[in-house]
Amino acid sequence: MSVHAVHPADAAIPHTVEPHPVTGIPNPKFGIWLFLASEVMLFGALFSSYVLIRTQAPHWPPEGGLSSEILNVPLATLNTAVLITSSITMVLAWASCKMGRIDRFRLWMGCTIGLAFVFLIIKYFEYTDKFHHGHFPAFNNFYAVYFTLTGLHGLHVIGGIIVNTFLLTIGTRLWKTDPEQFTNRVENAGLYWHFVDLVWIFLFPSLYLL
Amino acid sequence: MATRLAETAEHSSPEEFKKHLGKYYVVFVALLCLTAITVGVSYLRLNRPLAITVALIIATVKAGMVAGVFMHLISEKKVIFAVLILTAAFFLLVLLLPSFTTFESSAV
Amino acid sequence: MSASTTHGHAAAAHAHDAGHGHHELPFWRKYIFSVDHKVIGVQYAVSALVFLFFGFCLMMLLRWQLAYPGQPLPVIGKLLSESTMPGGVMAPEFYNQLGAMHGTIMVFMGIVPLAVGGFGNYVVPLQIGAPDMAFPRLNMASYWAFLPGGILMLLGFVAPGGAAQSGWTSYPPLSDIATTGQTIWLLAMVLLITSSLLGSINFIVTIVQLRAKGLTFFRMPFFVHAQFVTSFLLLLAFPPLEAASVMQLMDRLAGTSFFLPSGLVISGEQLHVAGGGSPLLWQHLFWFLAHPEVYVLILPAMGIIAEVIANNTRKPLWGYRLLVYSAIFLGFMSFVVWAHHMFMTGMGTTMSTFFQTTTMIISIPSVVILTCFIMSLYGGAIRFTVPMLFATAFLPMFAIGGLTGLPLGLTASDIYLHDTFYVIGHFHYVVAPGTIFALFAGIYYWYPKVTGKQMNQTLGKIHFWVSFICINGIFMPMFWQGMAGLSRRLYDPTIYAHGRAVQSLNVLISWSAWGLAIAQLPFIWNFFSSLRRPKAAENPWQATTLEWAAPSPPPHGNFVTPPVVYRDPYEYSVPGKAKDFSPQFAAGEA
Amino acid sequence: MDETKYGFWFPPDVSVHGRQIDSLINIVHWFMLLLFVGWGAFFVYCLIKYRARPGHTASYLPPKAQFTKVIEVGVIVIEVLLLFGFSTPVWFRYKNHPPTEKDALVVKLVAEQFAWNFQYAGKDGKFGKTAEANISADNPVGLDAEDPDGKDDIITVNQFHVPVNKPVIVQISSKDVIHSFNIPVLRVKQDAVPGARIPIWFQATQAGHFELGCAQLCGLGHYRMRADVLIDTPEDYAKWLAESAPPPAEQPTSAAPENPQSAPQK
Repeated sequence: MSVHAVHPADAAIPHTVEPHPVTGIPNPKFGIWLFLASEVMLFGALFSSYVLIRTQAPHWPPEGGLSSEILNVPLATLNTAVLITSSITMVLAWASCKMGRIDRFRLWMGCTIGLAFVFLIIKYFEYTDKFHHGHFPAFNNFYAVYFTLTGLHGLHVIGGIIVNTFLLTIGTRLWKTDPEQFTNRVENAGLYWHFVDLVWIFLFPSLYLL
Repeated sequence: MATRLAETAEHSSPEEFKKHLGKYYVVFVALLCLTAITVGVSYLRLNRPLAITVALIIATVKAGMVAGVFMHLISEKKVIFAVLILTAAFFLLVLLLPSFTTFESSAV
Repeated sequence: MSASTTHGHAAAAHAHDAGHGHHELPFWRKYIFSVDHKVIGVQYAVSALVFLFFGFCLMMLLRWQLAYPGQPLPVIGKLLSESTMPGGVMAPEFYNQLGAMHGTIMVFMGIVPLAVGGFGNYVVPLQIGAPDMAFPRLNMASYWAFLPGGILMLLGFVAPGGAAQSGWTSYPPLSDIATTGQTIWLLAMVLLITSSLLGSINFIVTIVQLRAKGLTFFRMPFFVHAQFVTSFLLLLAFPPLEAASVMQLMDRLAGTSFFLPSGLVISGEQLHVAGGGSPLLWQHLFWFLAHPEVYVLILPAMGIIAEVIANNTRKPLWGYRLLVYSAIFLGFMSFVVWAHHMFMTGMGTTMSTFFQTTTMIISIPSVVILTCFIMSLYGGAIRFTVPMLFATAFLPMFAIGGLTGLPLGLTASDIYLHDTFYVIGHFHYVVAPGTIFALFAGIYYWYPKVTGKQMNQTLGKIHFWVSFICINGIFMPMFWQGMAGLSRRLYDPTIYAHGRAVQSLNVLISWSAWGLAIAQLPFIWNFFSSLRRPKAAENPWQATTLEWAAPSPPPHGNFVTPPVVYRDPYEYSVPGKAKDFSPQFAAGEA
Repeated sequence: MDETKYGFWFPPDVSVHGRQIDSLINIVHWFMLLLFVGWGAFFVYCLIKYRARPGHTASYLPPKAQFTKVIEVGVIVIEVLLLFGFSTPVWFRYKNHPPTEKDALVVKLVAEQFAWNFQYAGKDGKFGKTAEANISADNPVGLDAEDPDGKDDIITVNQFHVPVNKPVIVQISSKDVIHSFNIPVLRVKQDAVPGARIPIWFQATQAGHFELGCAQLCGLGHYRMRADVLIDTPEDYAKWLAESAPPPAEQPTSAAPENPQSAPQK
């Protein structure tokens, strides 16, 4: 009977792995969904500020023209595709765990992290291109909103990379002792990652296309 | 040990589970197509309110697919839905009420 | 292969001191970086009490300037630096720093960590029969995000230009152009918000998932219901302020102008920013948090009051379900009333009517909760123990706080009363004789559970009576100052005729405030000296809720055998029973 | 300034709409007193009658209390009455039916860190254009020198002359941070939000010398942001208008009375 290789305090906490008889979910999944709820409110407030500043501005973007002319839409479309692909590889990583194939898990999780880096690199090019033209966040409120929203989203992508890398490297030790808990952790990391993709799905049209 | 693991989920065995992978690929392709569509629509230069509604509908459909299939919200338990509905209500409050109040302000 | 049933595992954890089956934790893991909800609860409570006392001292300084404007402060005036108290006389910007930091420290670093972090962390797992919080390490992370946030906030005072000085509400553009202390305020706020966010996730999962066998939703003590609703407020209301803080940080550091409209002229020169922002945007996002925040301050206090009243009237609470539904309704309504703080910002008629209506609606659950508490006294056998003294005083004081909210919630009367000392009296009556008295009741009530020792009751009674008199001496005159039209946050109120007319009240208020400080000395002495008193009884108050099933102080893993719940939380004076209380955890016949 | 009229309760009320606000505040306070005394009496009664004493035990069953529902409904009814009977009508009439610009005196106000700058249209009844660009120490509202309408505009700092018994519209704005235009005796308060010009109106009923203060924290000089409100009889007002009108054409800059405030620090 292998005792959990987790922190002694965790061992005594019921429903860390097996679902709660009434709610039907283990603690961590409930916790991650609550965290995503607070993230929804965080991005909700940012979108609310975007809506308020934009409706108050005499014309948007302040310097005239269209946001799709100022921002590089093809590059952003590619970025959206990259993020969507990283979502599917994340699901496949979770599915590999479900099927007990730790090697396939490493492959798909590696792809997810790689695609996340590609996303950040594309963002880097977009940002530096704007900085060359002197369009810093202080230039006008269009860039302020653009940099703040995509910047905070980028930070969330970096957070996701850190968690996924942990799961890919040190985290897999848990696979040997308690594969079910490891699969749950991959699923929860996946929920967070899909949420980050979901935020970008709304961010992309509202900033670039409208 | 791996086989028993698969049973805990609603799918019966790895082969059974593999059949369910198909839906993820379908959603993946659908998301890419919808992205292409929403970009395409933006080139039509529709008038402001129409462009917003179309883009929002497409984004909501995409988000619904990601949440429903990738995040398994379709088969999720009641307690998660309760939290999400509560959050959605307050999300709309924080999204719209500040703008309504400022819009109606009596500033000249 | 799946892990053995963890309940059985917890049962193995019966050794009193050593953890179950694993090595003894080193000192720093047991007391500093501990994952035990009880140690974290005590850490939160002690640091919150220290911050509360510091915030209190800021106010005592501030009261000197209001009572004797422009006169040098005898002793302390010389100790402080020339920039803050030139020649012992307080500088206006230091006065603003004291006001802003008093508000921020008392709300975000004093009461929330004490009520939610301290009491919630310690008592909730015990009251639902759980071995610990659902995520022990997340619990530790939330404390260690709180403490640095608190210390960073205090470091604001040594920043060039002093601490934040744009009020605890930090309205831009004033906060956007303030000195570096404001940036430190924002960074500290982000840390404090993250701490509360992590804490709220932990509470909700613990309360939903880790309840003991037999503990259904409507058998939970009202304290747990109050913490449950409070956690949802923390979870969903805090992030918008975090977003607003990020935007204000961008405004201050990256030169953006989210909250800066175009064409600002600051002390003579054009402000070179892009402009186009809206100062009201910050007010919306701030008050979207701040109103649920004030319900975060009062709900745990109501929870403590419910526990103490039920225990000391030896009678089940009147309308327990009414209380639970009112708390949930209060939590929901607290999200739709925030703009009654902004009636005077040029709001139109439709939105002001909407927010007036929601403000009137939200007063109903508070009235219901207060009625339930008062009805619980009817037919009881009230023991005036020290916790009960504080709880009894809470009821009329909270009533005054609630009632004085009415004229402020109606736009027409708010025209006159907005931003006057009437507002200061209103919210302090809810927070000071309200929440802080409830927290005192909680400290006296659960001190035997936390330390195994009973506090000295006579010192407690002295502490209560002197505090009760002084606290009313502070806040009651403020209503008259408000009716006279005296605005808040004035460095020297005697500049205005209506200020001079009520200046005598300022002297009375200040002396009451310093009296209140002296009244806390017996409490502080009592708090520490009682640690050396003899061991108290296992269940000194003969209470029925689950936390008294565990030994005092409970070991790691809390319960010797996982408790089972047989009945409702407040089964006192059940006819035909030997004792006048039947604990939830006692089997049938007790 | 007649100091005797200021006491612990309301300061004197010298505006037309002030009476409604005072009556609403008084009614709400009577309602609060009624509730508090009722509750308090029952509360004290319970404390005494049901205190623990030998031979007295608590009763397990909750009392059948219908009257709490009655009180509850009573509180709701009175609150609805207060809201839709008093508060919203006053607020709607105040906000939706301001006096027309024809028969009211319109004054533009630009609040700044620690002074109030009033701009009167002068004889031609037309305001000169103002722009932030040309704001300077002796031109606090940034009056455009070339604009002919602005030649006769009167700019006063911390001096607010108002004719009695005549509606006055004040268009409030701010050039730096949020201030709040607050005249307790006229029962008027309105935040001065930079980037917006918010109109409020009042009609004074009694001549006299009163005070205007800032009600929103606006920096280190917030407490001394005081202005004199001089409600003049029609003759005095006409005399003041004549005296302070800038001399005709050849004087380009407006001869505003010397700005008593030293250059306001940030």
